Amino acid sequence: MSSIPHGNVPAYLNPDSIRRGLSRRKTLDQVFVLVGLILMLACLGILAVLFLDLVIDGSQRFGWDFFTNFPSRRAERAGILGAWVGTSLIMLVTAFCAVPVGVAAAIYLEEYAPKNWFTAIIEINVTNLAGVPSIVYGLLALGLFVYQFGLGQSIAAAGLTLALLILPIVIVATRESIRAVPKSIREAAYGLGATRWEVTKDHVLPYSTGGILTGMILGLSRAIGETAPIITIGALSFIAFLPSSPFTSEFPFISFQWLNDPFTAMPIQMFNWVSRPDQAFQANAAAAGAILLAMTLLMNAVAIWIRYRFRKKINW
Amino acid sequence: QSVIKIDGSSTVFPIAEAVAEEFQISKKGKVRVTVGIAGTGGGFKRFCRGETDVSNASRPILKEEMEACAKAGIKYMELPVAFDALTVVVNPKNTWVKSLTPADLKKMWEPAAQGRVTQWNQVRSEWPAEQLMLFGPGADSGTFDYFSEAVNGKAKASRGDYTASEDDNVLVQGVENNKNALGYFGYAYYIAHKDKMRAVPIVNAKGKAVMPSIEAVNDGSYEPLSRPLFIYVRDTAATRADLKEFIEFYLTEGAALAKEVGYVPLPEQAYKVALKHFNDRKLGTVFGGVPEVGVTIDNLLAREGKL
Amino acid sequence: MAATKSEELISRSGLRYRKVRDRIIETLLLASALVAVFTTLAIVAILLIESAAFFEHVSLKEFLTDTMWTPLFADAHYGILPLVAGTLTTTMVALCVAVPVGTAIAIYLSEFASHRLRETVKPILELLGAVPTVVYGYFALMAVTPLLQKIFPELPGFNMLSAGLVIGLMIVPYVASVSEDAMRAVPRYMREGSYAMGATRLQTALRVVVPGAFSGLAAAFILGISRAVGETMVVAIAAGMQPNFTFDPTEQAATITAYIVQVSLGDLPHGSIGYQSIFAAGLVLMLITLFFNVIGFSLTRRFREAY
Amino acid sequence: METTAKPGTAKSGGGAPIQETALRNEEPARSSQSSVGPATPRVAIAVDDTRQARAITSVKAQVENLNFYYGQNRALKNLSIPIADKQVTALIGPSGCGKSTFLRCFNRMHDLQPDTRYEGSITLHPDNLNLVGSGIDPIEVRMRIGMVFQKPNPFPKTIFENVAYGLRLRGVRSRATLAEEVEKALRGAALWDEVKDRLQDSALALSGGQMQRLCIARALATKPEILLFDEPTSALDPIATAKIEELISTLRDQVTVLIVTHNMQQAARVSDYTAFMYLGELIEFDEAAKIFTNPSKKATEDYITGRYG
Amino acid sequence: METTAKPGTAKSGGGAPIQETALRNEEPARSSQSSVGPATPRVAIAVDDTRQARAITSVKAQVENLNFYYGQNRALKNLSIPIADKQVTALIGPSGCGKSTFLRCFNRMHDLQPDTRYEGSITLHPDNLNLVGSGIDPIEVRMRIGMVFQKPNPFPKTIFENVAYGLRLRGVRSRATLAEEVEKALRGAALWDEVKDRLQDSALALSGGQMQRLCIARALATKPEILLFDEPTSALDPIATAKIEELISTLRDQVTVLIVTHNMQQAARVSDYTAFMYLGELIEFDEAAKIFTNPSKKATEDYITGRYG
Ligand SMILES: Nc1ncnc2c1ncn2[C@@H]1O[C@H](COP(=O)(O)OP(=O)(O)OP(=O)(O)O)[C@@H](O)[C@H]1O
Ligand SMILES: Nc1ncnc2c1ncn2[C@@H]1O[C@H](COP(=O)(O)OP(=O)(O)OP(=O)(O)O)[C@@H](O)[C@H]1O
Ligand SMILES: [Mg+2]
Ligand SMILES: [Mg+2]
Ligand SMILES: O=P([O-])([O-])[O-]
Repeated sequence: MSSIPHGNVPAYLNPDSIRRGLSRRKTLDQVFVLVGLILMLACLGILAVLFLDLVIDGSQRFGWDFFTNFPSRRAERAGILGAWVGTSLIMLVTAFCAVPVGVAAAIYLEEYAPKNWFTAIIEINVTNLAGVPSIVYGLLALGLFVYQFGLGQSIAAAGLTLALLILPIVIVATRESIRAVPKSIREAAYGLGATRWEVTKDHVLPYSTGGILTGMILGLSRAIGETAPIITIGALSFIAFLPSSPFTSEFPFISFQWLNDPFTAMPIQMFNWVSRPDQAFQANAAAAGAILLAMTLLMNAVAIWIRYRFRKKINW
Repeated sequence: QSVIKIDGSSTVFPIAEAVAEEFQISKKGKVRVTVGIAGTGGGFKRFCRGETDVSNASRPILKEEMEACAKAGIKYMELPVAFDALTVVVNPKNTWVKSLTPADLKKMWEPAAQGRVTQWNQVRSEWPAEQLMLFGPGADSGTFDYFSEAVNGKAKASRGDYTASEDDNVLVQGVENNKNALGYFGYAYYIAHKDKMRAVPIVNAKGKAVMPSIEAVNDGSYEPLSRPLFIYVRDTAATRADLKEFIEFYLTEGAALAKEVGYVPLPEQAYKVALKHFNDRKLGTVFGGVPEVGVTIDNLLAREGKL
Repeated sequence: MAATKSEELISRSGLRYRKVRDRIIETLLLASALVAVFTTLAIVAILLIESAAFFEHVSLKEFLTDTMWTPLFADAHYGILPLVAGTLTTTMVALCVAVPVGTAIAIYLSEFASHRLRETVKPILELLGAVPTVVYGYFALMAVTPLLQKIFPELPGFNMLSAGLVIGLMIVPYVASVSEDAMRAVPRYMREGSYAMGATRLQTALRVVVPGAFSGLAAAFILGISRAVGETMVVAIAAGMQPNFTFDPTEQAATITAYIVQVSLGDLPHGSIGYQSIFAAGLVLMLITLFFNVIGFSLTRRFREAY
Repeated sequence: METTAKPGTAKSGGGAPIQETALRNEEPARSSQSSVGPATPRVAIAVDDTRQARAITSVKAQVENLNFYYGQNRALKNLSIPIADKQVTALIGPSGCGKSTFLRCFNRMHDLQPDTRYEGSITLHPDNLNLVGSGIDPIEVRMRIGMVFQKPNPFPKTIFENVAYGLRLRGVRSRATLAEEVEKALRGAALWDEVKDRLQDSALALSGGQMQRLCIARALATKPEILLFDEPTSALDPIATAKIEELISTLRDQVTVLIVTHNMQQAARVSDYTAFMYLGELIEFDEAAKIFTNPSKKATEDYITGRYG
Repeated sequence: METTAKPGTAKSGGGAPIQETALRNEEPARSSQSSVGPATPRVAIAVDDTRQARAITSVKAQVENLNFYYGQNRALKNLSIPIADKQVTALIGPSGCGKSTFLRCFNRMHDLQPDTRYEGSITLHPDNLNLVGSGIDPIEVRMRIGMVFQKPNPFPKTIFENVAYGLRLRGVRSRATLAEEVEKALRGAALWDEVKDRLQDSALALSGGQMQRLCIARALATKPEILLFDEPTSALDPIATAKIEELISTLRDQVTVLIVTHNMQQAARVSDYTAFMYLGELIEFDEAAKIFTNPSKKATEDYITGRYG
């Protein structure tokens, strides 16, 4: 038998027919590349169109006044001062609650948890929480925070709700970055006689800061756009003032009164304006949407950048 | 720093929003006011739990709401702030509806129509066999209460299979975007969009089809869908300087602002009486807690005078 | 000598202190981990308690078989089917977009794109999933619906089609990213086996990688379903809020989530059937998503274990 | 088909001269125009194997001045090696010396990775195709040259479909042809008797050694001209290893074999010719018997006797 | 500190007898109550190294009847080995035979993995501490026994902080003490001259061989009684390997060394005693010179001569 097929060999081994079949297969390849590329570009294109659409629709509103004005019945006078201050404060509460708890939970699951049914339950729990629709968190907040804890429609209630909402995101991201710290590093530290906590605090946490920060920012960028759970706790109203200042002139100079204050937030304000039929308000909605989208994109970009930086810095 | 909390009727919301906005501007942000749109019923529920200071209402307080307030020890003053023409609207592309009688409306909206009356020609056979798309306020709404009382004879008795929203803007959009739509809401919302939709003349008791308008309300010919709008103020208002100021501002500037946002202001006399009642702390309602249809401005003034 | 020195360095009390500290910290960490459990328990408890009250009024049979959902109206019906139908219809529309587009993009990124392109495009694509849903709602109502109306002039202003399409767009990056992970998990040596036989990229992708990643792809689709089912603002803004027992995407309808938001816009008192009804609806929503999540996650686990 | 060299020339070369021959033919053009004739240039390879005397044979592929780059990193340095037709050539050397890199040049596997570059030539005889030439389609190359990997990598399909895969890629649809060729390939890989009753079972249910033989059958089914093995037994137990080694010995009759192994004993057992590489360079190439008994370079000896690696 | 055995007894034992000694002392209780005295039981270990004559020395740790389980899987089977003080003991054997598993028992690394279990004892002299005893705190064990891993694993911190880490854990705060001890440790690991000007640079900037020496310095800084090496050179190039081997030879004066290696030549070069393991069992333990020139078991010989593995 011959190693180079010629003459009486089956067609599928005949170099010419192989070449012919090959060129057809390669054409198919190219067709798919085109399809994939087009679909991908279409998706990215839509994102661009979405953003441009908002920017163009809202263009006549962009200006300093838009940021420093309260909402108003007159579209051209209406601004987002209350909304962005409210959103910032809510994010503060959310970050303050979700990040320590989420990071701690992740550390527990990765570094401490024994492998038993109990921790298995915690794990399944976290995975499932990540898939619970946000409106259900709204129901939880309505039943628990608003009525049971009597927090009412306050910044605290909204912040806590969103904190619970992003808790699984923070936990999952933190776990992933903790897991990326190689076992060999832990072994080195344990080998020198470190306790679990020492290994965690001296090594695992410092080396996974990038991932943790990324998870935190991604979580917050999710929270910043959440509308449904905040509507559920009843936050849709006309609010033309700022929450109390956290700083006071008298001792102890800090006040937590703002936690109990009513608030409005960016997505709520946008929803409010979208549903106003007066066309003038559509411009406000678009402008608010563009700003909200820009905030989200910015946060994501920062997260991506941090991830990239840390990956470059520590290359295992 | 205290907060004046207002909630309730979405019909009254535009006035309340305007007053709150102007008041806060005049106070340079020293007083804080929130205005919600839970609907008249929703507003009273919160009001009687003591959560709000002022409740907007597009109908007078009802018996069960009075009881709830009494139970919680909440006393209130009833202050009329404007008149409204509850407006029935259709899409401009709707060419067939020239006017509607209360009977037509009843056919469309009565509970028995639920799941059955789904086409225009089921209301009047000469109308096309097109789907009937209904948009109206939700069950917490005073407008809903009033409309079902006026049309179906019993408050809250309405079909449920329509697009119901406490947010009247959703209704406006619904009517704007659907050729076969019919909806109803406060006159202000219609005025703001009158080029996008068409108000339907309503045949009154005298058999005359009347378009909603300020004049028709004033002369009492737009019935049975004219109605007074109120605010209910908690009695503690008199002891709170900021709230007191707010109400005084409301009753002095309210007429102009109500007009600006599309409502029919009351005669000047009415605001004076209301202010006097407020300063005298006249508690309670002039309506007995039973739904009432067809109260005219004169009628209202007469009642207020007696309080 | 070494021994002595090392003895000196080990301070027993120091070690005891370090160990106690370790214990205390472990307890704190465990407490944090338990927050997740308590959240789940609280969600389940709240939903069950309020739903239990709801089912005291409404029989399970009515809930599951009635085809009308009008819990707030005179002729109250408590059939969840219209809401479920709305939910499933928007989800189906979304999947029709997300599955083919997501999978094609995933195949493209994992098998065809250069490393550089993949690393650049993936995060950008993920931005698509990070856009606030209220922005998407605006987009559906203000951009997609008018566009669709140019094609289907009969399309109502609120419709499930445009809401579903936009949700589909929203979950494309999610489906693509989970699918891509699954395809990446197919080991390189498997691909090399195919390339070494003279296969093209497309042949390798379709004949070796996709079958190898099958459970992962299934997981991506199912998790996509669960996302679409739980999506709220897009449907609330663009699909209308009227419970409508139909599977026709060109009609307006309410989903479970839209109903909850709609009711939340008003104010329902604690203890009323309306208040309970949103929790009953929430329970159904939770069960549906839980069902899909459990299947999805077990499939994900399977593809993680397979290699 | 091949022009077999006369036995008389057998002893004329020896280890070191061969390499020199290769080195002298630095420009591929000159080499193919050389006196020996372009189709199958004979080189003086004397086989003096203790296990089995082998006739001098023709060259299946001629590697000349091959350089390979991963980005900036030159992983192969000026390699020139003749690959004897229907013989087993083994590549040995310490980890990272470039054995796998070299092997993968033959079926252009590196083309799957961006930023890699070939220099020099691998001329496949008899049709004088430069495997690493830029005008050559890597897929076509791979259709003529089979490969078996370190870790058995059957597809998650049935046993039958695994073996039939290559034929299906080539457009064979006929059930009968497929069945026939699959059986032939499985017999060729000494696996037929073990799996003939379970062709429709998943290939993943086989043992490691069976999987590896399945991968060999899969490669054989498309009748490759050269079969590349990259440490084919390093993931297997001693018994499976012995079977594969035996199989490789029998394959010699059908196909040219190139095998990478880290096990010197294995190289000595299965190969006719052995190349020792270090840091990307070819240190020594000769008959296996010579390399393992009397290497001419000190480095080779050090490595073979375990002084490093 | 330790009682050194008289030179006279040197030749009395030999390879096989040692193992028997170990096997006889099966019950730890009996062993420590035996006539030799509990603190440092002398065993008859004769060192007859060709490279360097070594005095008989005391036992630093006595492994007795050690079994180890990963869940249900018994990875170590009844091992009994004496570890000579201030000597190098090498563990060899084919992949998966349990070398690493055995090594990691000494510093209780297995405690980090759930569902593992020790049986038997490893008695550390002179204070008779059973390293794998259930009452013993693994952290305390690890503070006395250092380890160097296969892959150099410096912390992504400065060179200085890497070496100082163990001392900081032990509560040393004084800058002066730290600087002094770090220098000592780096000198001990033959790294001082190469890094003394860049102590504040990241340890990740070092070469592989330097990293591994840094890891050794890190372990030395805390003055361990035993130093464990798990294939310390398998990721390194020949030159770095030679340096580490040299270093291990010099460490002999300060610390007891236990080293796992897959390279028989390395074991022969660096160790005083060698244990050959297979499938979790100890096949043979003897002086290195004996094992590599004249093993008493066939299996050992087969393995050493490359017949398998
Ligand atoms: N994909 C790659 N990208 C960049 N460099 C590579 C790549 N693969 C291998 N190298 C480098 O090329 C050199 C040769 O590697 P190769 O895998 O060919 O060695 P090998 O002899 O097969 O070793 P082993 O016995 O460990 O398999 C090494 O220095 C390696 O680091
Ligand atoms: N973490 C683990 N869990 C379960 N089994 C393990 C674990 N680590 C090793 N084993 C098993 O224990 C046995 C001994 O493994 P070990 O790693 O000690 O071998 P080794 O001699 O060090 O091999 P190598 O030379 O490859 O490092 C093997 O059968 C292995 O499969
Ligand atoms: Mg290799
Ligand atoms: Mg090991
Ligand atoms: O919002 P309402 O005015 O209809 O109660």
